[in-house]
Amino acid sequence: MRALLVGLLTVLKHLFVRPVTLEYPEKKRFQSDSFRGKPMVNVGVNGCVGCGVCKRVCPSNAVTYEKDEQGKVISYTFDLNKCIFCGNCAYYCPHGAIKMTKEFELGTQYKKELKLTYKGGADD
Amino acid sequence: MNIEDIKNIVSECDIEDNKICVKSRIYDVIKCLKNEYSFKILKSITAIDLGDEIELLYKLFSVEDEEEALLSIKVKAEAESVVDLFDSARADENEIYDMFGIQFIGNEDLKRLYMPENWEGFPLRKDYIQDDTRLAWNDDCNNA
Amino acid sequence: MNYLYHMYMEFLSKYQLPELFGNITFYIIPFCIIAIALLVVVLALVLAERKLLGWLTQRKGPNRVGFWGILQTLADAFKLLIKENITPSKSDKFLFNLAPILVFVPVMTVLGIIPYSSEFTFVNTSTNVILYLILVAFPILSIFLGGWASNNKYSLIGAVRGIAQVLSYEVPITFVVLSVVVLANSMNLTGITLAQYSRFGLLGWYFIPCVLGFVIMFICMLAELNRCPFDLPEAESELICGYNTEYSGMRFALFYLSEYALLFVNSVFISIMFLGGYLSPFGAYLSHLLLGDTYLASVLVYFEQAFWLILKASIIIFVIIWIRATLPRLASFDLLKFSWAYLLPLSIFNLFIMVIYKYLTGGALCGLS
Amino acid sequence: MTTATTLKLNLGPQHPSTHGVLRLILELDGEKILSCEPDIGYLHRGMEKMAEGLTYIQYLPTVDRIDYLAGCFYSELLCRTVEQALGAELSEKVKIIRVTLLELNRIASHLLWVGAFLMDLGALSPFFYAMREREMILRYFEKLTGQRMMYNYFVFGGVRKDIDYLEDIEEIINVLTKKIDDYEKIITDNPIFTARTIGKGILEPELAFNNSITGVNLRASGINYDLRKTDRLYEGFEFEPVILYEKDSWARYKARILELRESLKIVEQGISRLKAVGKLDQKLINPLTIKLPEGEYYSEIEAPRGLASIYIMSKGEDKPYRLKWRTGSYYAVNLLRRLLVGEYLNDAIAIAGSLDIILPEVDK
Repeated sequence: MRALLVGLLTVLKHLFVRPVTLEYPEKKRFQSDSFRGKPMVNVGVNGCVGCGVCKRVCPSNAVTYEKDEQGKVISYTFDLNKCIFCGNCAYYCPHGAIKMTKEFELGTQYKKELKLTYKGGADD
Repeated sequence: MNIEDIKNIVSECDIEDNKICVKSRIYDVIKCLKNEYSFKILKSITAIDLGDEIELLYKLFSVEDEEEALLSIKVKAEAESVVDLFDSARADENEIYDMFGIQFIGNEDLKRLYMPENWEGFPLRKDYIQDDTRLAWNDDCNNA
Repeated sequence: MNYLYHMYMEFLSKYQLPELFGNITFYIIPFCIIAIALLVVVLALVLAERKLLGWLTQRKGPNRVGFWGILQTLADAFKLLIKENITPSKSDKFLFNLAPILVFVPVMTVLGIIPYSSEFTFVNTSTNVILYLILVAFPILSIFLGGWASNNKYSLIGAVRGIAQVLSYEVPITFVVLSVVVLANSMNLTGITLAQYSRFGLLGWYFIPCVLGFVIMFICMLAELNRCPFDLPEAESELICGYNTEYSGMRFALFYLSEYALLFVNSVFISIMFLGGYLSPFGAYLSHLLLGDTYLASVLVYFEQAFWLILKASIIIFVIIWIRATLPRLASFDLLKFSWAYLLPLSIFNLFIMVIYKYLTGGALCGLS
Repeated sequence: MTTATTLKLNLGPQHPSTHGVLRLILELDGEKILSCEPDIGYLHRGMEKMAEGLTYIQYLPTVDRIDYLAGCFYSELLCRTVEQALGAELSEKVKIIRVTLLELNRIASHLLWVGAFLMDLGALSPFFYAMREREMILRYFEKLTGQRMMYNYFVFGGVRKDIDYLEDIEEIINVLTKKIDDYEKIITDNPIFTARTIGKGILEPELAFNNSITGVNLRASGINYDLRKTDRLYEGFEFEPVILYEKDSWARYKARILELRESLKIVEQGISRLKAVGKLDQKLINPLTIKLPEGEYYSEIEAPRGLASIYIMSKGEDKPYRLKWRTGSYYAVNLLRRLLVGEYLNDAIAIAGSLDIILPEVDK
């Protein structure tokens, strides 16, 4: 009987503590800098050189890129349908061209929008 | 544990690395190990497709002596079931049946576990056709 | 009620309206008001429960619809109304449709016999305690009907559990009510309320002499309401949703509504039995204390009485929700054992004690001799 | 066999208390269970088949998903096997980091279990309290590794980056020691809880051996078998394996609560040792050239849900020839067949809950 009351009082104690939930769309929760969200790649100067390491470490074949005649990468595509956000590509990229951004709200209506294509040329 | 005792049961028995390879009568060997050497836990049964035959690895464990015994047998399509000795073998054998298609004689509850009941083929076999279109996650599916 | 009735009749006769019209409207109009008020109370109760459960578990509870989530339950109710009513194809369609209606009728009826204030009871028969006991045990019938007619195994198990539970917990309730009847020397809810009146306010209430009965009554009430820790008929983690697994839309809303209405009615009843009903805890009413012997005070006192009743009921409801947040569910066997092996003997013992108490503290005063 | 007097109840795969997609086909007489037939496979992802098509570094991120509540353990297993096969030695700091994170992960996993078990029994608030504390741990993991559950933090030969935010772990320890007291106040001596757990679902050691039950469930049956004692990774850490002799659901609950405290101790030791050692020095194995020498490799670890082990057969290629996981929950599901017979339906839920079954681990 005593244990019952102790339990009840322990629960009652929480009535006077601030709630810990966040109202999601208005208040975003804390995100660390190392969060692995939507991947981003720098195609262009000081960026991807097309060495193919990312392709070899990706578990789900989510990475594709195209090269022009000179062997320069012109477009780089992440297929988010396949991506499991493991961060292997960013970690093993020898040139630091790939970054995992903090963006995580990636839901879309169409599958083709989940193909992230980064194109070089415009930046350089 | 003494290898001689096992040799008494099955004559054809040799030791490779740390595993005891037997050619037949695995049930009797395991029974002996369980009853006389207190190997009371069957940690797992692993099946490996070696191409022409399938190797079954029985990992037995004795809590009292903290000792492990690794038994190996090579089978074609049928094997002796050890369900009478270990309940846990029911789960293992079922999984092996599902993935390798080995019939365990003595285990009557064999059914498709992970795969659908009408599935053809046994996925972990090396001769299993990998590019099965029924489950393919290719770009055509993506765009559809 | 007589006082109000005569006022109303006088008012009508001024305008030459027939007496029959007065007789009908005098009962029907307030009852409609009460029924609508009940719906509001139920919606508020659901919101209160969700809010309280939220706070007790360090969450916020509903806070999106309306200011501070006030309209959340209204929105939920509206959603339920416009949803499709699904009838399982192999169910007993007649009984399946009948059960939710049947559950609501006794709940609405029982509202009529509750004395909200000294002048505000619709059916003030001399034995309305018995009427109450019968009506409040009635919803289990529709729970059983609904559970059986659903043709769902979870529903069936839930319904069977419900029947077993209510049957075993009705008996101790009866004995406890009997002891209160002995104490009050009345089988009328107004009479029981008035018998608890004393100059010292809450010291006269029956929860002081009859504390054992109060506790038993409270526990049995939890069981009868299918509330935690006795929520076996609708045990979520075992039976999905128990007897109303298959119900959807409006029919589910009726079950839900009646569940909370019963919660309200039961807490009002236990307040009447043990917490002095509409009596003020200070002995004298606040409106009399503050406004003196004015006409305004004599009108306000009715509202004050209703306020006290609702307040007492709210405290009971709070405790119920608090318990729900804390306790795990009983096992089905322990549940029955608990009632028959502990509560029933205790309630009989309680009745025995109360009879002796009544004899020693001057039962003669109340006209027994 | 269903006769006219028995009821066949299909519990799951969508059911509030089967923790995922476990399906139990029960045969009931009234509420008494006559037979129980678990049906699994609703969450099968082919982890073993997948391994045969991926290189080791490609496979590594996916093994976190075998048990989403304790992903660290499985990446540790794979990393460990590959390291052993290639003869790589871990530096002191890497070992301490791994132990600390493994134990933190174990705490998070057990916390969720405490909440979910009480939810099965019908108590509401412990679930939210446990989730609240677990959130602190997950937040720490996110800070360190970048994700809340799929850490992918251990790599072959070390860890991805140096451990940081040690003060966060200290806070977790401080808060948790208080909060576990709170759980115990609410739960442990509660008469309803004890009535539902003491003497229910008794797992005799013989039955446990026979069903290959390991981990906390076995230790709650009075068998002193904790792999961490013999694990080389845990060298230098002092802790006592939790052994209880009651054998029932209550013992399994209590054992997990005690193990929470024990794990906190290990984490505490880990932190103090981490502060003592210097910067991270590790020799990572080049992931692109990993080729395990021909042979068979086996390693095992004490995961929150019992013994987890991995078997790799390599033919000297960059992909395993055969990879087999052994997970604790798989055998716990098989045990239900024996343990639930003769129990009542609502006890059965409590017993199944007390075994801590996680379906992704079962289905692999």
